[in-house]
Amino acid sequence: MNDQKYLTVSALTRYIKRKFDVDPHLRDIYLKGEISNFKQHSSGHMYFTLKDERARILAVMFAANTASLKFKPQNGMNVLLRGDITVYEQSGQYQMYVKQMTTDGIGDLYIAYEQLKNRLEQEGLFSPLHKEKLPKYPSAVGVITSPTGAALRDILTTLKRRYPVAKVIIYPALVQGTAAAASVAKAITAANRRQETDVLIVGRGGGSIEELWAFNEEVVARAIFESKIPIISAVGHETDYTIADFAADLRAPTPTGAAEMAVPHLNELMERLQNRKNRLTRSVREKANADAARLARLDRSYAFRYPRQMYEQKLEQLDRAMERLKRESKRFFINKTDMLQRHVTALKKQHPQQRIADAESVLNRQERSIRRQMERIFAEKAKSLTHAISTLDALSPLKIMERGYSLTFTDNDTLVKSTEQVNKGDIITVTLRDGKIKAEVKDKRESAVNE
Amino acid sequence: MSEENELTFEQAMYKLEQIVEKLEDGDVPLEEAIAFYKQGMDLSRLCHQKLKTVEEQLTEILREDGELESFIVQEEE
Amino acid sequence: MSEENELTFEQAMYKLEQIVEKLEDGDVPLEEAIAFYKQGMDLSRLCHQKLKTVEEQLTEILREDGELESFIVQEEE
Amino acid sequence: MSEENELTFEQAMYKLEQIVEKLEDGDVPLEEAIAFYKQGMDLSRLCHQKLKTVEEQLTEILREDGELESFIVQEEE
Amino acid sequence: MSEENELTFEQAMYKLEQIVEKLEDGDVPLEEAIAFYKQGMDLSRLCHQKLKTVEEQLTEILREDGELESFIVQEEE
Amino acid sequence: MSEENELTFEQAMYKLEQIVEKLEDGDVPLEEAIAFYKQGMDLSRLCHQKLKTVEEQLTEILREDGELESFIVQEEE
Amino acid sequence: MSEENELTFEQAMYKLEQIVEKLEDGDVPLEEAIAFYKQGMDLSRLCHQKLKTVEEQLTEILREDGELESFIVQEEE
Repeated sequence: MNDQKYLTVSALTRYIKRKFDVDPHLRDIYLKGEISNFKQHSSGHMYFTLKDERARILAVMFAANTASLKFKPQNGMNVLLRGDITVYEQSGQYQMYVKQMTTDGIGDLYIAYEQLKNRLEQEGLFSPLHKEKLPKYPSAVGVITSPTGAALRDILTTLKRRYPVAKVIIYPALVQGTAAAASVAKAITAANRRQETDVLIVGRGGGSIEELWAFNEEVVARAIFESKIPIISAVGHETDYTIADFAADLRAPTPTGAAEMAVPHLNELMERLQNRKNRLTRSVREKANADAARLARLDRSYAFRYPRQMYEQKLEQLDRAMERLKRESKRFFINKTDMLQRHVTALKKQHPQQRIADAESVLNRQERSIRRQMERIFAEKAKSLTHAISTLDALSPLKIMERGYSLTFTDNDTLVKSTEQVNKGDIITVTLRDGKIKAEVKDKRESAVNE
Repeated sequence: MSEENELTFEQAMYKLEQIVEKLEDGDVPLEEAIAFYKQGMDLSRLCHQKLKTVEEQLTEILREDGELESFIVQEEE
Repeated sequence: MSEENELTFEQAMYKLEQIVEKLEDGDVPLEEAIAFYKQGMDLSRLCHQKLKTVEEQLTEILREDGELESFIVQEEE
Repeated sequence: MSEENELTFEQAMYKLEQIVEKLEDGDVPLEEAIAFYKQGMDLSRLCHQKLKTVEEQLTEILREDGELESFIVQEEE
Repeated sequence: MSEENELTFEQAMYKLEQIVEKLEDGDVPLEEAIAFYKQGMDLSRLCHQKLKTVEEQLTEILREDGELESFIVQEEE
Repeated sequence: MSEENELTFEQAMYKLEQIVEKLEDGDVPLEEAIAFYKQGMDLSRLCHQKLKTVEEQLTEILREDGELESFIVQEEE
Repeated sequence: MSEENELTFEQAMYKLEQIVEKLEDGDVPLEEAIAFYKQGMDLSRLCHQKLKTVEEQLTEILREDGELESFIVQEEE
C-alpha cells in the first residue's frame, strides 16, 4: 500500500479526456434523442440533456453554432444532433459538443429536402446575385396558385385594396399532390412565355410539410430560377421555408404578404408623390434662397459696403509716405547741418590765435635776449677799453711833465736827450704839461756833469 | 408635355425621382433648376393623373386553351 | 453689359465673388479697383434680376399647381 | 511730369517710397536731395489726383446705383 | 573761391574735414595753418550757403504744396 | 633781407635762436656781434611782420566769419 | 695808421693791452715808452672809434626798431 502510486484527480481526468479525444468513434457522431433540462445562457450557449428511454447524456451547443438553427429547441423535442463527445474536466463529466441540430420526425423527406437544398445552393440557384429586383409600380401582377384556394382570395383582396391600377392575371396551377410540382412549373413557364405581367406571385396557403411538398421539388425551384419575371414566393405560414422560397427573388411569409410586396399602396404612392413635389419645391426654394443669401452676402461684403476703402487706404498710405518724405527731408537737412556744425566747431578749436600769441612771446623773449646780449657785449668791450685806457694813462711818460718837466723834440719829432742832437739855429719843440713851445736853438753847451 | 404623356407611370416616377435627387444635390445652376422644377411639377401632375384615372381593377384568368377570361372573385361564405 | 447678359447666374456669381475677393484682398491697383467695383455692381444687378425672374417663375408654377394641390388635399381628408 | 502721368498709382507710390528710403539712408548728395524731394512732392500730387479721380468715379457710380440700392433693400425686407 | 563754388556740398565737406584733420595733427607751419584755417572757414561758409539755398528751396516747395496740404486735411476730417 | 623774406616764420625763428645762442657764448668779436645783432634784429622784425600779417589775416577771417557765426546761432536756437 | 685801421677791435685791444703791460714793466726807455704810449693812444683812439661806430649802429637799429617795439608793447598790454 505504501508503494502504491496515487494519481491526482486531474491526471486521471486528463487521461480519460485524452482517451475520448483520440477515439474516432466519438468524433463527428450523429445522435438522436429527446431534449430535457434545456437552458439557454445569456451568452447564447445552450445547455441541455439528451435522453431516450434508457440513457441520457449532457450536451452543450455554443452560440457560434446556434445561429444557424431554424427552430427554437424546447424540452421534449426530438432532435437530431451532430458533434463530438469529450470530457469536461472540471466536473469529470463527458458531454456532447453539438455543432448542428435539426428536428427529428420528418425522416426521409427531410433528408431529401436537405440534400436538394444543399445541392441547389451549391449550384447557385439561391445566390443573391440572381435575385431580380421587383418592379416598383407593376402594371400587371401574375398569380400562380389554385384558383379555388383561400390564398388566391387573400391575394386578390390585398391587390385590390392596395393598388387597383394594376391588372391581375391568374395562372391556375395544382398546389398539392404528386402532379402539383409539374403544374406549378408549367404555369411559371407559361407566364414567362406570355409576358403579360411584371411580377409573379407563386404560392399556396399553409399546410403540413407533405401538403407543401410540391414547393420543395427541384422542377419548381428551377422554373422559378429560370423565370425572367421576378417571383415572390408565398408558401404556407411564416415559419415554413420551402426550396421555392430560397429560389424565389423574394419570399413572403403569407399570400397576403406576397400581395403587399408585389404592389405599392396607392395612398403611399400619393404620399410619395406629394413628398416628391414638396421636396421639389423645397429644393428649388432652398436653392433660390441660398443663391439670394449668397448674393446678399456679396452685396453686404466689405468691399461693396465700404467702396471708399478702396482708396482710403491708399490715401492713408500716401499720407504716410508724404509725412515720411517731409520728415526725412528735414532730418536729412538737419543731419547735414549738424555735420557741418561739427566740422566748424572742430575747425574753430584749431583757431591759430594761440599759436600766434605763443610765437609772439617766444619772439619777444628772443628779441629781449639778443638785445641784452648785445648790450652786455658792448658794455664789456667798452669797460675793458676804459680800463686799458686808464692803465695806459697812468703809465704815461708824460706824467713827469706834471712836475714841471718838459720834453724837447727835434723838428723830426725825435726826443732830444743830448746837446749833440741839435745845432744852433735848429727849431725845436718843447712839450710842457699844458702845451708846447716852439723855440730856436741859440746856443749849446756841453754839460760839465757828464764829463 | 405631349412627350411625357406617353411615359408610363414608372418612367414618370423615375424621372421625377431623378429630378428631385438632382435638385437636392444642389449642384444645379439656378436657371436649370427652375426648368427642372417645372418639369418635375409636370411629371408629378402626370403621375397623379395616372393614379387617379383608374376604374375597377381588371382580373383575368388563363384558360386551358390559352385565352384569358375575366375572373370574378368568389366571396367567402 | 451685353456680354454679361449671356452669363448664367452661377457664372455671374462666380465672377462677382472673385471681384469681391480681389477687392477685399486689397491688392488691386487703384485704377483697376474702380473698374472692378463697377463690374461688381453690374454683376450684382444682373444676379438680382435673374433671381427675381426665377422667383416669378416659381410663383407662377406654384400658382398653376394650386388647383391640383387643393384636389389632393380633398382626397386625403 | 508727362512721363509720370503715365505711371499707375502703385508705381508712383513705389517711386515715392523709394525716394523716402534714399533720403532715410542719407547717402544722397545735398543738391540731389532737393531734386528728390521735389520729385517726391510731384509724385504725391500725382497720386492725390489719381485718388481724387477715383473718388469722383465712385461717387458717380454710387449715384447711378441709387435705384439698385433701394431695390436690394426691398428684397431683404 | 571761384573754384570752390564748383564744389558740391559733400566735396566741400570732405575738404573741410581733411583740413580739420591736418590742423588737429599739429605739424602744420604757422603760415600754412592760417591759410588752412582760412580755407576751412571759406569751405564752411560755402557749405552754409549751399544749405541755406537748399532750405530756401525746401521752403518754396512746401509753400507751393500748401494747397495740397490743406486738401489732405479736408480728406481726413 | 631779400633772402630772408623767403624764410618761413619757423625758419626765421630758428635762425634767431641760433644767433642768440652764439651771442650768449660771450667771446663774440664786437663787429661780428653787431653784425649778428643786426641780423637777429632783422629776423625778429621779419618774424614780427609775419605775425602781424597772420594777425591781420585772422582779423579778416573773423570779420568775414561774423555773419556766418550769427547764422549758425540762429540755426541752433 | 693805415695798417692799424684794418685791425679788429679785439686785435687793437690786444695790442693796447700788450703795450700797457710793457709800460708796466718800467724798464722801457723813455723814448720807447713815449713811442709805446703814443701807439697805445692811437690804439685806444681806434678802439674808441670802433665802439662809437658800433654804438651808432645800435642806436640806428633801435631807432629803426622803434615802431615795431611800440607795436609789440601795445600787443602785450
